[in-house]
Amino acid sequence: MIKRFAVILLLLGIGAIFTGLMVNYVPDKALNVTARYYAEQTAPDLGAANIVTAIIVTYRGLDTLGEVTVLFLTAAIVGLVLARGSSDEAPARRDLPPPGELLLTGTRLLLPLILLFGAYVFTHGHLTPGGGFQGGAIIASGMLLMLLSHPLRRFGHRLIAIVESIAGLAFVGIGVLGIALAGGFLDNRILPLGTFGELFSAGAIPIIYTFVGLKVGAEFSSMLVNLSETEDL
Amino acid sequence: MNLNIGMALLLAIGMIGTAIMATRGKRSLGISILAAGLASLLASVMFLLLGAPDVAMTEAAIGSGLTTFLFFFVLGRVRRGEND
Amino acid sequence: MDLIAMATGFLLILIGLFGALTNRNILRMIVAFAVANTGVNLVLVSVGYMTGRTAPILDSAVPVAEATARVIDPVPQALVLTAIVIGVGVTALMLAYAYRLFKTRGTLDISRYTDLKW
Amino acid sequence: MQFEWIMVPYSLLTLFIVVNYGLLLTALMQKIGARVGRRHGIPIWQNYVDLIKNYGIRSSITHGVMFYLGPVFRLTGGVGLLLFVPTLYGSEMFSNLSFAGDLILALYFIFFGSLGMALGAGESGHPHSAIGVSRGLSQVTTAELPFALAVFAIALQYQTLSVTEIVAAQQGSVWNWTLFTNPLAVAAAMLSFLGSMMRPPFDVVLAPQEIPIGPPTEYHSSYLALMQTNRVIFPIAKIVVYMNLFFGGAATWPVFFLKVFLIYFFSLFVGVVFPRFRVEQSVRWFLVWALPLGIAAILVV
Amino acid sequence: MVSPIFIIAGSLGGAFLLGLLRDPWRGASYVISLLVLTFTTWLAGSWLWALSSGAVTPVEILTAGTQPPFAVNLRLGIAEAAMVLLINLTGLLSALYLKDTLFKQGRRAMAVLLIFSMALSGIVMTRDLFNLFVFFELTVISTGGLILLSRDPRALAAGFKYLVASQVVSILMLVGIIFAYHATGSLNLDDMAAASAALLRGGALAFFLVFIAVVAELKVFPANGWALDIYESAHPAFSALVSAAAGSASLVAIDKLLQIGGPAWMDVASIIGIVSFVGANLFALAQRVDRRLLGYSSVAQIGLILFVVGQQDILGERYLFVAGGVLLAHAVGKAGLFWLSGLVAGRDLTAWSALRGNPLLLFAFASFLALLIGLPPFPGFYAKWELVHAIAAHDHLLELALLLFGALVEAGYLYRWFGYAIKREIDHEPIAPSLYKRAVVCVAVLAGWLLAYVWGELSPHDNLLHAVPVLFALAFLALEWLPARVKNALAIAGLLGWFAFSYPAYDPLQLIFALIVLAGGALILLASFHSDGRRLGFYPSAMLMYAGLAMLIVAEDSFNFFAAWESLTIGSYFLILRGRQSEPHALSYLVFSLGGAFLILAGFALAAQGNVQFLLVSLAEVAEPLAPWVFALLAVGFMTKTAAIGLHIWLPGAHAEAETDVSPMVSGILLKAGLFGLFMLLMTMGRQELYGVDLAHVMMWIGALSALLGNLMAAFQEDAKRLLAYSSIGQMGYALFGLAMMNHLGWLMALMFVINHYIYKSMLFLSVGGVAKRTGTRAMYQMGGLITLMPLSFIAVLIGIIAMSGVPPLSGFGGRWIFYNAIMTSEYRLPMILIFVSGPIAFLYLFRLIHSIFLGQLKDEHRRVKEAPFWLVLPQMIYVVCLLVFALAPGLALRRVDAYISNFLPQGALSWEGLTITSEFGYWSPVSIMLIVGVIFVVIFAWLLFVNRRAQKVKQFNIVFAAERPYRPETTHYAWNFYAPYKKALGFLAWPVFERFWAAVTDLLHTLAELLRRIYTGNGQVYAIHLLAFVVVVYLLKEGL
Repeated sequence: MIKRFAVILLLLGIGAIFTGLMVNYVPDKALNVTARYYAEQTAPDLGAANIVTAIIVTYRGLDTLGEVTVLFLTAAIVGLVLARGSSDEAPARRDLPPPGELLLTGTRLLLPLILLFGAYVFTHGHLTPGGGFQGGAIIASGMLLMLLSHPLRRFGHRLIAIVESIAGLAFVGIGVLGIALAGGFLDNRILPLGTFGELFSAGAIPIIYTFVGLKVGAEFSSMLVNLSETEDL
Repeated sequence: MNLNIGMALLLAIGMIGTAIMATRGKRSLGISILAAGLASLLASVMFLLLGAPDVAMTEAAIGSGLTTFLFFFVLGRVRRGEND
Repeated sequence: MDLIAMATGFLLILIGLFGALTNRNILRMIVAFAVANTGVNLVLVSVGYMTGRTAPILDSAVPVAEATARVIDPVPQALVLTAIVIGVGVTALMLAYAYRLFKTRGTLDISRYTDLKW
Repeated sequence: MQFEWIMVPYSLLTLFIVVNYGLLLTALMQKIGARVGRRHGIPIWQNYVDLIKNYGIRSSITHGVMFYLGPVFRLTGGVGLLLFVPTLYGSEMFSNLSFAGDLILALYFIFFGSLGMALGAGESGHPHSAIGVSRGLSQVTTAELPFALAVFAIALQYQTLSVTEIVAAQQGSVWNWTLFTNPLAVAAAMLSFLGSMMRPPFDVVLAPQEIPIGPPTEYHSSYLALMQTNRVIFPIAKIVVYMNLFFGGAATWPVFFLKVFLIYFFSLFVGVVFPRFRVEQSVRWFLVWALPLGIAAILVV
Repeated sequence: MVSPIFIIAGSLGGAFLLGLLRDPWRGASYVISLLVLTFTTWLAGSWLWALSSGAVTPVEILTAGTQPPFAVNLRLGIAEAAMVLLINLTGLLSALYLKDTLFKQGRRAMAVLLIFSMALSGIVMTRDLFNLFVFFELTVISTGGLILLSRDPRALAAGFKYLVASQVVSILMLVGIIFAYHATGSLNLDDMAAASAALLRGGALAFFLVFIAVVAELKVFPANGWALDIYESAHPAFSALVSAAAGSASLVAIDKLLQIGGPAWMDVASIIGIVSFVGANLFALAQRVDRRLLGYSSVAQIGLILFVVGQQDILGERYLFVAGGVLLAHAVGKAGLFWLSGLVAGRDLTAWSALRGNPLLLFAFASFLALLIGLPPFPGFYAKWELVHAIAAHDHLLELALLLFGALVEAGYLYRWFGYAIKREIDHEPIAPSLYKRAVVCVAVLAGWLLAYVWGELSPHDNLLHAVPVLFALAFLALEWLPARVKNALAIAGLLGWFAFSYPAYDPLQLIFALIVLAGGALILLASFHSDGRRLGFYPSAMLMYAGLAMLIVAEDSFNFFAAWESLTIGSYFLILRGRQSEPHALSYLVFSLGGAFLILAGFALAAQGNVQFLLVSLAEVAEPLAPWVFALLAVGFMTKTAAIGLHIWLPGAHAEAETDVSPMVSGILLKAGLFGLFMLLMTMGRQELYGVDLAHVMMWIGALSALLGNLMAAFQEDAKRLLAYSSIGQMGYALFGLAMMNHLGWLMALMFVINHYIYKSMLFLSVGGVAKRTGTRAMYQMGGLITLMPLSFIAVLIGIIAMSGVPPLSGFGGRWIFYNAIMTSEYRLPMILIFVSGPIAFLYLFRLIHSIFLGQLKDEHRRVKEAPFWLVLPQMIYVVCLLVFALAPGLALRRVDAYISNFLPQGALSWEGLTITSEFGYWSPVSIMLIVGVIFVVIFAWLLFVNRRAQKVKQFNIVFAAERPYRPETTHYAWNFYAPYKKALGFLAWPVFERFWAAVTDLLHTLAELLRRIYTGNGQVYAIHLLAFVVVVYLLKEGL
């Protein structure tokens, strides 16, 4: 009870800070320097239509690299956490009720579509809303579907790991190429910018986003697979 | 414009409601998780209203979708453990 | 509009924190943190919002030349994107921990994990 | 001043006079004490007899080197103290060897004999000796305090540490004596004097009547003789210091005899009136009564 | 040069590459990890080298080919390069250390480790606020993974608590970041700093949130429960990384933020830092678990560095030197200790006694502790010196006091731990045999000493590692394999050689002290020839002490003086610790000494007013309102060393429990360091008045009280060495009194005491030590009658006590004589009386000493005792000769000093004519006295021999004893509670008032620590609540300020 009271009191304090923030908040009337630069320069410099994507993949590419790394880390650690100790005892698998016919059929039908949609989302990230992360998540949801329909199936950890790693290496590698061929690490202008608004434009952005998508998809999948395979209690 | 604001208000009320539902300790965990996912989904609608389609997609796919599944995966394991 | 979103976001943060700090069930704590993270994302996006502008995507509706006057600040959106992904990473990690803790000790009550103290 | 050989016979002469006077004086004092207690007392020449007898005894044993040397230390202390201060003021003959040091030397040399004695007694291995030494040191160290303070008070008063100069400053009239110029210091010193004379009420160290106790327990024959010699020289040497410091010194032998007698008598007088103190009692007594006097003496100078 | 971006790209590439490998290929994975870490380490190292040699200028690393603030940029300056090197090197070493664990956990764990160090490097280099956040999150998550390396099942819960807390932190941080962006229109740190004025108007709250979040990442006290749990349960190699690398990275982040925040926030950082420093150190007092203790200590150290970071505005251009010194010392020391803890099996502090079997590891332990505490010659020492000077110059007195207090507490618990390691029983498993782990520890030791050298070079002072005496002492570490006798000969030769070498440069005062320290030290070392074997640890410690003393005497500026002071303190601590029962006493010695040293430091710092190279002679020019305080601080500091009453409680145990040849060193020689300091102080500063009270007068009182109570307590001791130890308190009281008289004779007397006390106390300690060695006890009542069995020791004690009691004709009388002449000119009479009172008490204990040991009844068990060993007796006999010579001709030493003192106090010099010494009040001719006494003695002795020539020695029990013959020595030896009646009358004066006082103080601190640390309930939610409370409290305080 004391704890609850203390928490309320403290959250009142934090709330006061937040209130202070809101009271002092005055919405900008015009874009600030940074935003204006992005608005004006993205198209001519990078050739990307989706400014957010340009920022994510190029201008703040380092953040994105970190972000991808976060997922990589999480996947690895989830693997570590769940692997800990479970390798000692042989998993005592239980018999689950078989999945319904509907689910099986649905999976068979939907899976290619989902994967395709995912790929679309991350390859068109520089043009339309969406990108590697969203696409990756969609691919992972396809994986999820498979997990639901074949709960007992062992998945290709190896494949997932290889996709994940190669995508990661490629991301880093493209970044490094930026140093060699263009203005710096993660510069997308190692490839021609192409025609604004087309699929193969904006330099390396689609490529990077593709790898990000693959990597994110692989990472989420690996997390899900790891979680699903730890039913041994 | 008023429509937008009205919708935003509705969404806000919905989010707060689901958030409280998610964090109240009395309901079952499954409902809490669902409520949290719902709040996230409502948030992604809000993002759309705020002119952030990228964020909206991400929130919907990752924040409300994948996260919820992750929760349920773990919940399932834990439940089964509790039953044992 | 932006203020509504911001206030909602702050409220979600507070509700989430309250839930995280008062529920002793570890899973509930994680759920509460997820709610709080949603709130944070709302706050972030609402800060970049400008009334009457459109999403920062250049297309036929928003040509390059008018971009400065027409689009919303893209930076917060980029940040939120990253934040969401990081948030889900942390959540997944916490979930894995929760599972593991449950497996070793058979309880999800955080107040039972006080072997280390003082 | 420098050493000259003529000082040697002069000093020996002083020593001779003091020894004889001391032998008679101590006997006299004992007799007076006995008479007060309605006893007969010893004959006046008894000390001579004892001394000669003890020197004459030949069968003697020893407990070791320090035991052997103890009486030597003791007597050296007594004789040294006597010789380091001028016996008669203004006399070339009886200034002895006082060139070598000053008041401080005298003050510290008092301990020389006690220390040697204590060491000798210690080696005898007799527990009563050790007890005696323990009591003696406890008491003496406290008893000497007021004296040291008084001495220092007058050293400050006269701004010198030379005994001769202190005596010189008291000449001219009786009223120049320290007794009158600084009565507090004298009072403190005289109380301290009581303690250092090993007479009642402060004679628990020797406890002469009841049991054979005290540092000299194991001493006998010629050792004892040496100590008896010291027992007549040392008090007088000490009284000489007192006399010089507080009572104007003595310019001639008659004055010397008179003053020494009176000062000695003072301790006897107190002794026959009061019962004996235990050590802790006397320690407290000195701290409570004598020490404040000494402190006051120093502060008012 | 290879672009620094490869530090990040390389690590990431390596981590992703690991994913490609098959799980069973662990060897290959491990090699890749090591290669990557080696590469990044090399890269950082090469940049550091290039930057520090001036070959290149700090680089900006742009990404995306776009200028900041539009793209994320990184920066690598010299500080960043050093930090990145530190991080990657620690990572590399930890990876080596973790070999077995990593092999077991597989490539995932290795990848996490790589990313961890990458993320930390990123935090250090990035110039973008949000990028900083991303790297922070990466560290959080990888921390969550690396915690799992531990085999401790509790680590899991600790990791979860950590994640809970970091969730709260990251929420606050994100909110802060976005509003900061809104306020400044940029995420670039430099832009934000440039716009800081605007930020502080609109975005102060935003900045507050970011700031507080980063501060929380630092795990500051008291919002750090989760961190402590991690330190306790995680794998030590990971804890090393967290403490050294992650802590450093977060500090760099704070530093970057403070560029935005400006001075107002620097103050906030300072306050948080100092609170953290003091609080965590205090809590650590009650800690028994090694790794948790190290955790508390890490928190404290990081608090200290945070404080330094907050003080950068007053440190100016020395900021990097100071912060770097403290930080690197902490990093190396703490990482080293964590690594070391992995070798020790038990988790209780006392389990570290297992290290005792391995001198190398023990040396490592000692080095790490010294690094942490900031003892010379390590970087922390130089850094703290400048830090203290800077804050003293800016009148931040409260901070100064807290800083020193915290450091003292820290030294207290760290050295208590060291004492356990040296002294506690080894009943645990032996240390782990892993060669890798040991190699890592050794690298850390090397790094520590390397840093010591570098910081010495960087400092404006002389490099302490260039000082010949110190090097000489350290050389003995390398010579430890030699037999003790050889080392002893070397040591003696070294002392004498150094004396001969420096002789021409000494002025008379220095000469006297140098004689005592160097020649006297060599003399005492003769006794050490007695020990055989190798005597590990003895010579480095002893020589360090002597080195400190030798350097103290010739120090010209305050820095060298203080460095020497610390060296001798530490050397003597190790020496004292060698005694069999000395663990608590050595600790109290160290705590008091360091406390004193810190007061000295504060005094110097106040006096110097920011001038770090402060000449000692300039003490005379310190201006008025400050001068008395400086004087008081220095005086109290020095008096701690001389064990003035009230500060004396360390001395009896320390001196009594030390080894036979160590007691004379610490008593005869070491105490003189304090007197030397006082001499120096009084010569330069003279009389000072504080609130109208003459401080010299106060010192006089303290001296007099020390003399009285020291002597009195000595009289009541049953333990011979304790008796001598208490007597030292009394003797030092006399010397202090003499100094405080501030007149010519007073000083001369103090010097006389310096010499005399050295001679007779060394001699007495040696003989008593010899006796104790032979009889196996130090309780005097268990001895007795040893005179015939140990005649030489007896003679030494006899001469010693005659000299010490001041009975003519030996040299002690000279001291007394000068003393009485001196007080004739002093106007203060009351303290004088105390000195009078204490004088005779010396007789009591001295007689007791000789009587109870050598006289009285010989005990049956000692009948076959032999004379003390030759090498113990030899120096005693030399001392006897010295005493006699000095008694006859005090002028030998004193005449020149007398003349020298006349330079300062011309009034009242003695005149030395022939064999007589004359003052304005009296005279003294030592030779005549000696001769006269000698002649009288010989005559009487001859007479006795003549009349008593046939005396024969009888048996022990041939005594007159109440009509029966005793037969048991025990009942016949009157020795126990020898002064019972005296004790009855005056014992109340010897009540252990000060012991009780200090015991109460330490008890209070411990109880407080024990009580308050219960806020760390172990509940993760409570920890998060602490964190929120911390945020709110800081917010309220900041608003209130």
